[in-house]
Amino acid sequence: MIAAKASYFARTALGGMWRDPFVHVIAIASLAIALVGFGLARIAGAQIDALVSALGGEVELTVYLKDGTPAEEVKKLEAALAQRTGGVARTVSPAEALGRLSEQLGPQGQALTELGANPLPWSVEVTLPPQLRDLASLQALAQTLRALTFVEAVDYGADALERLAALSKGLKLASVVAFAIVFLTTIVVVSATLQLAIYSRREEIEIQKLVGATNRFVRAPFLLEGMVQGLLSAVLATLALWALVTWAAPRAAGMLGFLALPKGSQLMSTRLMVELLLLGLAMGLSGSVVAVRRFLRV
Amino acid sequence: MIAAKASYFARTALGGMWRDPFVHVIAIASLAIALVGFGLARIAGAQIDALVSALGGEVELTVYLKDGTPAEEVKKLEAALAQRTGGVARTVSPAEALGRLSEQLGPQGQALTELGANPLPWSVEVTLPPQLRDLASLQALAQTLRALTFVEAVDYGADALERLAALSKGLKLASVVAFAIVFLTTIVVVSATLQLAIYSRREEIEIQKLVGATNRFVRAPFLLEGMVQGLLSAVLATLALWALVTWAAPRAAGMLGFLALPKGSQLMSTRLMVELLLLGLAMGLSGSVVAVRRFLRV
Amino acid sequence: MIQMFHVTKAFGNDPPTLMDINLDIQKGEFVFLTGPSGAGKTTLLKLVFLAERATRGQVLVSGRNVARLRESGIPYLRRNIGVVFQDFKLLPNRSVAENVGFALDVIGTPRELVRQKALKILKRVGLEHKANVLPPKLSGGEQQRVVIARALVNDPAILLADEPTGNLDPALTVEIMDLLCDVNARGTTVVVATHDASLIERYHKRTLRLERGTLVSEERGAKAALLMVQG
Amino acid sequence: MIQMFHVTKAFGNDPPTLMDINLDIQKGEFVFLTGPSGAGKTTLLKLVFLAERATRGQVLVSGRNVARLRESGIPYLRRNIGVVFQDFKLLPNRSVAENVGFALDVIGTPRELVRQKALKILKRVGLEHKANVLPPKLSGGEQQRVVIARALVNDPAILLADEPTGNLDPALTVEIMDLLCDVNARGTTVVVATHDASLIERYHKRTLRLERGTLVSEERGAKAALLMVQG
Ligand SMILES: Nc1ncnc2c1ncn2[C@@H]1O[C@H](COP(=O)(O)OP(=O)(O)OP(=O)(O)O)[C@@H](O)[C@H]1O
Ligand SMILES: Nc1ncnc2c1ncn2[C@@H]1O[C@H](COP(=O)(O)OP(=O)(O)OP(=O)(O)O)[C@@H](O)[C@H]1O
Ligand SMILES: [Mg+2]
Ligand SMILES: [Mg+2]
Repeated sequence: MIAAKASYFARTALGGMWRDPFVHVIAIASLAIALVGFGLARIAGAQIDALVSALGGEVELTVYLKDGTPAEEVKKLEAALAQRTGGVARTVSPAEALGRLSEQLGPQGQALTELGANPLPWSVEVTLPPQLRDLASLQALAQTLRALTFVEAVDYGADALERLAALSKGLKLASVVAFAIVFLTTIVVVSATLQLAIYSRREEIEIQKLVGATNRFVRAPFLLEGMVQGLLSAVLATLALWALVTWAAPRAAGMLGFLALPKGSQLMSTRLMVELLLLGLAMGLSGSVVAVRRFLRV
Repeated sequence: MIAAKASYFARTALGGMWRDPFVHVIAIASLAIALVGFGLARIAGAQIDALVSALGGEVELTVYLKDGTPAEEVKKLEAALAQRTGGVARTVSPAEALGRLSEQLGPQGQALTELGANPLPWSVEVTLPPQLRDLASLQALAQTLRALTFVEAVDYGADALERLAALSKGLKLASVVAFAIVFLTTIVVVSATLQLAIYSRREEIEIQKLVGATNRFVRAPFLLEGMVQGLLSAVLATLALWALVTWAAPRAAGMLGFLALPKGSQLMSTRLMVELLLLGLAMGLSGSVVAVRRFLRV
Repeated sequence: MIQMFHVTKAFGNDPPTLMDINLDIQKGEFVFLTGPSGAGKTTLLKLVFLAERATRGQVLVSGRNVARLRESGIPYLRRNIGVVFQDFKLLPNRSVAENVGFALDVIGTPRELVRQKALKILKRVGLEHKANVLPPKLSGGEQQRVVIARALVNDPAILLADEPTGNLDPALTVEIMDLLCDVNARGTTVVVATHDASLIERYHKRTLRLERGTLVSEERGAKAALLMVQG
Repeated sequence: MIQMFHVTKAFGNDPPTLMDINLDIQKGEFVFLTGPSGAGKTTLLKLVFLAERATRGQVLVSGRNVARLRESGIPYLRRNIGVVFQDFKLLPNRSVAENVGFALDVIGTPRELVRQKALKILKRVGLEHKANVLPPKLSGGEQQRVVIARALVNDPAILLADEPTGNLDPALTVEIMDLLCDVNARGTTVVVATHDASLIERYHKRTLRLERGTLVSEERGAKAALLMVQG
């Protein structure tokens, strides 16, 4: 009897989708749209993270040393800094600094190389490890370094860092807001579409109940349908995202080359696919649960 | 008779929405979502334009003069440049240039001020008008300027400009793609929802035709309904956008302050509202036309 | 008024539902159409108001060959034909008066006149007190009378009534039949499809008998009724 | 099997549709329920299978007071009651066999058995050749027989038939009534709501007559039929 019922549910669910494909196509389409929106938001979020940590990779701390610091002290400091921060420290001689500066300045810089004496000091540049890349740790670190004997000044591009942090926060917020809007509205549309799908079959539900079906019996095929719809739309969404990413990624990379985007295939992780599948299932199922509940009072 | 029919259509359309609010709420909701998507894309597009031209406002051309150029020649050149480009030209003395440089360089810069002689040349900075801000005109302009007698070098930040152009192109493309995706999918969902709404009333259509209604007579109330839905959803979308923009703009401005976003109220132009209204009407109407056509063969 | 020449109707590849039907119903006539379940009575009526098209043969209504009528001409044909549908076809979410007025709305009758005429005809079928009720709240017989009222509300030239008394008690049946006779007396051509032998016996009208898609006899009154019961 | 004590049913604030009904139908009995259109026959049947609940009074089915039955108990009550609905209630997009099998699917009968039983009962109402057709393609009388088949397919303890022969010709009416009598002879309690005086006369069963919501008489056969026609 249970096997008979299960088989009946499966037949009814698939039969319902087969017999009246119209409403199901709509439900699947809107579910798939929601999932594509979710996928895009996830990919964009991952990209923003990658971008921020890539830019963060440029966070450097420069320690300018006092004039006349002995060479062995410079070496010692370099070693101490590397050990202390866990990053990479590198000593920059006044000559190297002047060369860089004149290069940076372009036409103006040519004049610098014509100077008799090099006015620039020795310095040590430290590329910081990720855990020290926030403003607070940098400030603390700079404070301690400034107290050292041979240190003249410490520079860590506070401005750029603040902007970067603000930008990353802004982008994250924007993507969360955009995602929330897309998601909420599609949830409304999806559950409404499913309700409409069931609404168009209220006659069937009424008759089932009149011939002695329990609420559970009436509900089961609809829930199954919702799950099948969720799965189908997840598959659709995965394909659509894949196509989109494959098409868009090289173009975006060409245009925004300096941001070094990963390849399209890397953007669609297995994890994302699993998430899409589970989310699709959950949305399809919960959409039907809500919808069925509304129309079961016959 | 025509008045009677018009009154009948109006009553039927409004009556239909009143009697079966469910399907209409869904249709209106999905239309409104499409319109909000459209509005957001328009606002984002306008913002990107504004951002690009704001950043473009920083495009400057610097003309470095040869050592020993007489002061009156410098003045002449300044005037000539201002006239020729239609922009604003400003002479920068070697002293001013050194001051800026040392400020720019921070700790490193202190050393510069200790130099005996100022190695920097006289220069003229030109802020260019919008029509000259693209790479091609800049290159042409630089070419001609380099040929002048007292000119040593011409600098116009080609790198930054190229990046800016690429970024703007990329952002525009991304917004167009995102908009196209949102728009196409919502069009599909909207027309499907309207079809579902009419589908749920196919019995009514059948009976109307059986008692002698012409196709046109059957169609009219549905088209009217589509238009009313379009209008309502446009109003809804305007309100939603307004709320969103009012809520989000100050937060975004706080976060991305350095980009100088306009105030929320400025983002919702009358023109945008009119566009939303017309688009809503058109989508509602065309959605019903398509949907009615599908279900009029009874 | 209604003429058929060698009319055949087949659905898909099934054996034909109607075969080589020939009939001639005069203007102002009152005709019963009878026959066992599935004989093709409803299908024959549908051919007249073009709910179905004949597979072969000619169907003439008011002298016009409707077999050749274009899609766009159908509404104008239907406006002259009142139909009592066997399965009622009432809109569940419109009041009784609105359902009855439907046939008038369609031709652009002003609202007040629609309601006035609807109430008048509802009174004649004994349902004026149910004018503002929704059809699902009516009993079977009440629904049937609403359908009859709708068919009569715009004084059609032809009335096709498919089993109009199947849900009515004997007393009401007589009332409704008297109403149909009355409408007929004022010039409307009436065709009534029915299984009710007692009606055919009592009203003594020309009776066409269908059997498995062919017209098998044409009698009146008791003789026709006898054929039915033997059938 | 079915008992009612002082049952009243009112819809909203309308005057009650049924007033102070008292009746007792024994297990295995065959009872006709008659009365004019709108008297409350359908409503009375609905109280038995809980499509409506009584406003006041007790309704006992198989000795259980269904007035107190919880929502979740209703399906189990209905599985023992076969109902022939006056408005058919067939699913337009399921085949005839599927429609008939519906009542068996609901209790978890295996698929092959469902089809087998459905075909068997369809044969008894003369429709085995229409098993795979969709209901909208059937004639009125054919649809009515499908509904009868669906009501009988799971051998219910009680059969409520609301106007089961309204769309059937005299010959088929006899066949179907014989089927109902046969089912009754095998132990099923049968209640038939009908307007057809000839049935009541011919079958000579206990006949309950409703008028404007009250039970006014209880006769058998010719006497009951006479009351109807006079009605
Ligand atoms: N749309 C259709 N498609 C296929 N077959 C149909 C269709 N409509 C009717 N039929 C078949 O044609 C035959 C005649 O149907 P019709 O409705 O004309 O019978 P009827 O004489 O009105 O019977 P009843 O008295 O039972 O109403 C039936 O067997 C029916 O199954
Ligand atoms: N859901 C409802 N809401 C309001 N009134 C109702 C409802 N159902 C039935 N009625 C009213 O109750 C009365 C009795 O209806 P019922 O269907 O029981 O009559 P009946 O005896 O079956 O008539 P018929 O022979 O015409 O089928 C009718 O006047 C009807 O309008
Ligand atoms: Mg028929
Ligand atoms: Mg009834």
